[in-house]
Amino acid sequence: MSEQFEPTIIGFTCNWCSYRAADMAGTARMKYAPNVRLIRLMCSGRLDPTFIMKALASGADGVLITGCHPGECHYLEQNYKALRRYLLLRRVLKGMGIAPERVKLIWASAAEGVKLTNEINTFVEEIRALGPLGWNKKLAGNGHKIEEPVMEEVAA
Amino acid sequence: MSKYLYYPGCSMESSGKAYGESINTILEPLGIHFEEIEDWNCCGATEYLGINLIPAYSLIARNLALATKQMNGTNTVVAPCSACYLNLAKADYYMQERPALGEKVNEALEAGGLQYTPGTLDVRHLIDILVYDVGLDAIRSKVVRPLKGLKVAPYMGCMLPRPDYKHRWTDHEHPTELDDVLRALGADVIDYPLTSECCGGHMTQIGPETAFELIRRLVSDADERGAHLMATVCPMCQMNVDAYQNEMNHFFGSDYHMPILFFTQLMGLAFGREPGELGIGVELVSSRNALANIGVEVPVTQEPSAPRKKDEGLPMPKRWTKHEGKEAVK
Amino acid sequence: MSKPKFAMYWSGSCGGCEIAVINIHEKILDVDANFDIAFWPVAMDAKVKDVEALEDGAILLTLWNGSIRNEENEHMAHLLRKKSKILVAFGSCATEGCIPGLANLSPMQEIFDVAYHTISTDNPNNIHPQTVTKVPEGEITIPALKDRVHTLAQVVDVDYYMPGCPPESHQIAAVIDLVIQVLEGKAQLPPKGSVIGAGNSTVCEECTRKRNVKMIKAFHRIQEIAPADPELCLLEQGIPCNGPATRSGCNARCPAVGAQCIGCYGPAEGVIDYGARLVTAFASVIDANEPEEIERILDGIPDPTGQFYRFNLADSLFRAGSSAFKKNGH
Amino acid sequence: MPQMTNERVRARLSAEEDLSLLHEVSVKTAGVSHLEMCIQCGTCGGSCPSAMDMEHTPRMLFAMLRAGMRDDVLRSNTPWICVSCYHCVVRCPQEVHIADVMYTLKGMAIKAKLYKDSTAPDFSQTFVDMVETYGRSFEFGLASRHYLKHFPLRLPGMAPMGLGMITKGRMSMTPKKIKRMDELKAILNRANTLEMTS
Amino acid sequence: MSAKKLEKIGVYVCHCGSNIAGVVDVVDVANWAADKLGHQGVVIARDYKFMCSSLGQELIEKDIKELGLTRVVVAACSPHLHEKTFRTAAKNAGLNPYLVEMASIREQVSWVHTDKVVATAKAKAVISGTVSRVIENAALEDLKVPINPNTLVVGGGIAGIQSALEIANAGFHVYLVEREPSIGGHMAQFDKTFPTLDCSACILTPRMVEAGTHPNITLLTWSEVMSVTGFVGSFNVTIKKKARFINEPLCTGCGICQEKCPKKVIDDVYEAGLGYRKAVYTPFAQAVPKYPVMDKENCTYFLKGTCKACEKFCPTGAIDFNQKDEYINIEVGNIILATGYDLFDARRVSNYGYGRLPNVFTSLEFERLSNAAGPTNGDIVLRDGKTTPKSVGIIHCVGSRDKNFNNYCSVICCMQGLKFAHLVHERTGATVYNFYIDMRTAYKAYDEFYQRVLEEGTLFVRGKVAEVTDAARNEHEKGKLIIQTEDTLIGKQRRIPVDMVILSSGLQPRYDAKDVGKLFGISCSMDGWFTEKHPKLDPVATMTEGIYIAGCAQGPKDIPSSVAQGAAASARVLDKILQKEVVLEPIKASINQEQCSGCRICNNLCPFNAILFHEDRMVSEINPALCQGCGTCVAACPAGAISGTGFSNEQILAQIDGLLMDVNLVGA
Repeated sequence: MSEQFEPTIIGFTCNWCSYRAADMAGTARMKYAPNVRLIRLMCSGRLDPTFIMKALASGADGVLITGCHPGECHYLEQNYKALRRYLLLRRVLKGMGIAPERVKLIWASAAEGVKLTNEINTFVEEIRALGPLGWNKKLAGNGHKIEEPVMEEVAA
Repeated sequence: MSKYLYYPGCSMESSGKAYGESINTILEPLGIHFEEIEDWNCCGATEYLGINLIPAYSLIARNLALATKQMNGTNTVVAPCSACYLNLAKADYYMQERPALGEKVNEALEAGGLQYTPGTLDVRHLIDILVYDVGLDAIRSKVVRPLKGLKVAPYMGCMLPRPDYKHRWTDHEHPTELDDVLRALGADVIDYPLTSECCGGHMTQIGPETAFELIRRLVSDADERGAHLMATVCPMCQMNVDAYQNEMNHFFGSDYHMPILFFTQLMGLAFGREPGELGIGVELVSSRNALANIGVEVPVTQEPSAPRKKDEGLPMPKRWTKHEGKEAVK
Repeated sequence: MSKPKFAMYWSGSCGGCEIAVINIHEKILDVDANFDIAFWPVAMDAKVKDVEALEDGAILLTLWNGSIRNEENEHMAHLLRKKSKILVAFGSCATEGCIPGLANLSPMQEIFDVAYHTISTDNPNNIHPQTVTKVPEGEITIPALKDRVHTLAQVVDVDYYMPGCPPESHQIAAVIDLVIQVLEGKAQLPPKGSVIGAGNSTVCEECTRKRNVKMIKAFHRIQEIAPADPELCLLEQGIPCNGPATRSGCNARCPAVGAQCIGCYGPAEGVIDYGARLVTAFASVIDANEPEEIERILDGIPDPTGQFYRFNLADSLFRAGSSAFKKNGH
Repeated sequence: MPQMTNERVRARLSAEEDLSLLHEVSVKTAGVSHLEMCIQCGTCGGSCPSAMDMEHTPRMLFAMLRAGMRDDVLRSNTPWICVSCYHCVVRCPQEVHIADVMYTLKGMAIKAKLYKDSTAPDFSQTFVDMVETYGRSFEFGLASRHYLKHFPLRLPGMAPMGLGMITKGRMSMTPKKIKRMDELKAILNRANTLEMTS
Repeated sequence: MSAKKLEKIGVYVCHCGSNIAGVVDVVDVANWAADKLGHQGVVIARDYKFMCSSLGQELIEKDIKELGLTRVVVAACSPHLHEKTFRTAAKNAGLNPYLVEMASIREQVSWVHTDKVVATAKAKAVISGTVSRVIENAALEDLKVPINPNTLVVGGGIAGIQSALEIANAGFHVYLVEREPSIGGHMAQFDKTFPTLDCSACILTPRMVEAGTHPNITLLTWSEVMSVTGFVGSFNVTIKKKARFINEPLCTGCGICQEKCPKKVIDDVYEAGLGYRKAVYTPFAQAVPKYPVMDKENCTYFLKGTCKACEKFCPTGAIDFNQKDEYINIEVGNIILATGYDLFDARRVSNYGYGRLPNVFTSLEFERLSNAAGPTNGDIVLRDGKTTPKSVGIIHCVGSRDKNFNNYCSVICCMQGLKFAHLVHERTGATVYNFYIDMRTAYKAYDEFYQRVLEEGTLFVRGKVAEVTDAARNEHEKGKLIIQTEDTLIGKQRRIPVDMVILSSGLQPRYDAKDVGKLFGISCSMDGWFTEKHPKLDPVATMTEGIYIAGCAQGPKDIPSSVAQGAAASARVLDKILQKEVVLEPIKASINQEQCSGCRICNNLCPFNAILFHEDRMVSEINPALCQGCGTCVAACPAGAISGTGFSNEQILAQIDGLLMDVNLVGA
């Protein structure tokens, strides 16, 4: 690993807007930080806080949630539910002593490849500034079950 | 008694004296108590803003900061002058819209041991609280001398209904608040499309030709529509239309005689006060004939003439004599 | 032939579970009738060495009550696991950490300070316990605390889980019946790892309160609403009731008497993180779309982490708050 | 033979556009100017009560800002003719804070000494001086000083009016002064050092 | 997670020519997958130039057949491109298509990153995640729903009429619902239509009659849709047929009732407030159907209990004061919404003086004014009803392209302005001014019309008008309306005195568009226009299967485009009808009835009303055909009783683990 801390970030994207924005960013060959690994959901409304906790507990340093702009949800209004859950989850994280800034919700339409890439780059820097979370290491060996397949390390 | 913080503004003590006097007569009957902001300073009118931003807004903000110290029970600041009203409201609004500005202004205020959080105060104009807090019915109920038969052109001026950061007025172009008040007083309010046009503002000072044209428009249209007089809510408007009307006439070779009074003076009249108590008569374009329409007798104030100390001849130069030269040679 | 052996052990917990077992009244006689009580410190005198002396798997059924707070707990857990055929995590502490688990939100030092050096503790000599203490007779040791509270399953393999703080007596009785029937060959044991002595839905299923679609405009603490509607779902009245996410089996005791469910029966079948279920459920039915408004409503839940993880923290995905890890690693 | 000003010479030699100008003005303006949003519809120029005396309509000025014509913009009399009636502001379909932009341009013109007629700047300055000495505006001092300098010829015509104001007690010849002038001075001094840059 | 038997997984890494291979070391990735993901069940990992090529697909099919793969992961482009391709391939080879997943290592890796090492590592992580996920995938069957061949068209304007006729002519039944007494919509109010200037009525009336008499069309005017349940293929719609107080079978449409009715009412719908109608009326002569309606609010009998003139004089006794509203229930397979637009209320722009200055007219008023069948029989006169204007100013963009009102272009105003200019010129010879910000005359023969109007001598002033006032500043302005604007092309303010001002008011969504959207389960844009499924490639479909939109309800547009959309929408409907059944993606949520505690948290989370609550059993259940698969309820269920196919908790949690595999290595 390089001197600089390279955060690992899980990104949850909406199938209709941000995932397509990511596609667009690709088609337009926009370059952005490689630290984010995307998971496609049908809608930000599908986002179960469990997923975010799971990601953070399993070694992610941050979680990026992206959905359609308010009023533009493919499913009419589900992104508002995502927003509500996000706001409450942040409070819980705070209570756990985890910087709420490690989880971020942004709106990006299918047309906003540029916005998405900028948001990703900004977020990566924000997380870099916060430093590693390494919850998986915190828990490792303390009876927490994480699959540990035998395999060599691949640089992140 | 509903209490408000009060920012009179500079003109209230000079050119707008009549405004101040008449306001004082209507407060009590309408159950309003004004608490003057202690050691308030000039709002900078439109001049300050044109020089330096931060000083301009700091100057205004000092008043807001001072006001916050006095807000027990109310956070409403009332300004009777449209320009003051706008500046105070504007500072409050922009300090919010542009945090950078807010911070700098507060940094400046600190130098005077002061500080203001935008949004703390609610800046409103006198007529706003009269219409929306006191209410037209309350006003109507105090009328003992309806202004029936007095044709009034309601002149709101420009800085009151615009830009209207907090959407207080019925309309930006043809606000009706003043019409409503005047109607409540029983006056015949004429349809005055120029109600929210500009009086020329400081142009009377820096570009008279421009100002005269604006004044002409106002006066001629009011005259055209048969108004006996104009009613205003702003000292600056009153000053321009009143004090410069002669010069304007001179400039255009016209001969308009359109008195302009503060709406509070008309309220005073309707509430039964006498012209004298309301500073009626100190206007330069006399409202005598206009008010005669409702049988109000305006005391005669002597027309302006050079005051003289002693009634004696003026000294003459010594007559010139040839000898002077010679003497000089000596 | 001799009766099968029964054991019950009390580790990090309040002891309520032991009382609950006694609470099954005469059923306790069936236990005695069907079992040879091998090890049950609360009920009868016994020494660890006796247990150590037993063959592995000699004990048929062990009910383990309590969390794994210190080295001794862990040691005993391994020992009893070795000696028992069936190990049951009995009660909330053993299954999910329960109240002791909340210690995982604070650093070790703080836990000690609160326990030994606060007003609530009479500690004139300011004694601070050490794992090893030198005395004339030599060294004496007390078990060291583990970095954080663990559930039983986090340190040893568990056969069955029986939730509840404490488990309801009727549920305990039922389980004992079941085991006896199994002994008599009249019934089958449920598959390993299943939850026994509880339902597989949530408290709402057993709750008799009226329910409608939920739209929450504000959260209140129960004492703020006086009196709460006795018929209507508490959550719909804005009282954060954990019932919707909490495993059934208690006959909705708390809601039945007008108190909100605090979640002692833990998560429902297949749920990975109990708190997450409440976060998502409560948030989903908030009736607002504007961030500011949502935040305002959320302010109604002063301590979300405590509200959602009162019993389940040690078994949550995070297991603990970050401060619990201050000591080991980063 | 027509006078060739240095700027005009410079303009011929280098036709470079100053694209930072628009941004600069936008930044120096109170509130959010929305200047870059102008669609050149002319609502402002159409609304302006004093447009007839302006060298450029506000709209043209904004176009010139875009073109980076710094000197021409700052030399224009337009901002000085603006009477701040806010008609353009409320009517602008793009919500440009036109009146405030005018204030900004005045300030910039004064600093760059690029206004033609010093009447307006002087008046503003005189006013500011008054306020900075008394904390209140002082109409008599203001008017007299101002008129003496700029409209000596108007004075006779004005005399009856001024006199009327005085005799009718509407213009006091002695200034009012606020109590804590030092406090205000301190604030203004600090403010002057903090002039808006970003 | 659980220790179930390993799946047999095939991993296929695509080079996409050099698109992927250029940045990601595909060979290394493939080897790594075969080696390091073996424990996950990966039995084969291949890399290939173009996986999507027929050869690439055959490769996969062959492995499925020969190695008996139970799961397939294709690491290539975005699933939005080729998911269907590879799932079909799997299907051909006898593997359930939903057991195939794609890992996007082109759009999300090779195209957006440059460092080969990093890119390769990320590709591995993405694949690892997809493999972990696909293990949890479940075999799914597409849902097939039969299509009811009947169609509901809401809105009887030109767009709705067009849709109805297209479908009816194809031999299928249509219910055409219109809330006004007659179909025809705004077009029926116009006189001429740009750019061809053919008479609106002449081209519209035949269509109206055809729709009114078509055997396959059930016309429901003076009616409104009250409720919609069901889903594509079988919607159940309740329609309120408002009481007309006319016994239709008896009514001959002779018009005597209107003639005799003593009550005159200002007609602010059809006549745009410029004319009168009676309390019992047909909005206009060519109305379809011919039956009048009685306006209860204004009818003297309903107000005072006396009069009944209409009843006395009706030759067929068709008047029925006791008639009640009627509720009709219909079953349809598809729905087309063509609910049109409202005109922007010009009074809001008070500086234009509409409502204060008599001779300021709105565009719709002018349409009536210039209409031969209008209140003035087509005479263009001032509000006094007699004076012909000598000069007319037409103001564009009233309420449009303005952040204070509607921040969009209303599309038709420029051409409408030109049309008005022509009509005024032709009928009065008056001087005509057009005030515009930008002339927008796109589309066939439009700019030519602009040329023509220029030729006719209309004066064009480029500038958004600042105000219209009656405050004259000099003699020649006296008694006129003065249009004050900046002529931006000369940079000077101008005051132009005219006799008449016409405001080209913009178009805006129907005041109740949002409610209608909710009723039919479709969404509106910020402005309030119905949102199409795709702005370019699917302009008449909506996010809700089986619901289509046409005409101005979707956004401002002129007659040709409205007609085109009407036809397009009906084409989409016919295609559905002819398929006889629709295939719905099996991405659905379902509730485990055992686990559901009936807490009702999920009940109002579904905008498609797919979740119903059984009061009797106290549990909630999801209607799979209504469910759109967003998964919001799945994420919300506190009891974890709701699961969602295609994106199950197991799949996503596994994917998270997979994605973080490298991070979780000991010592990492």
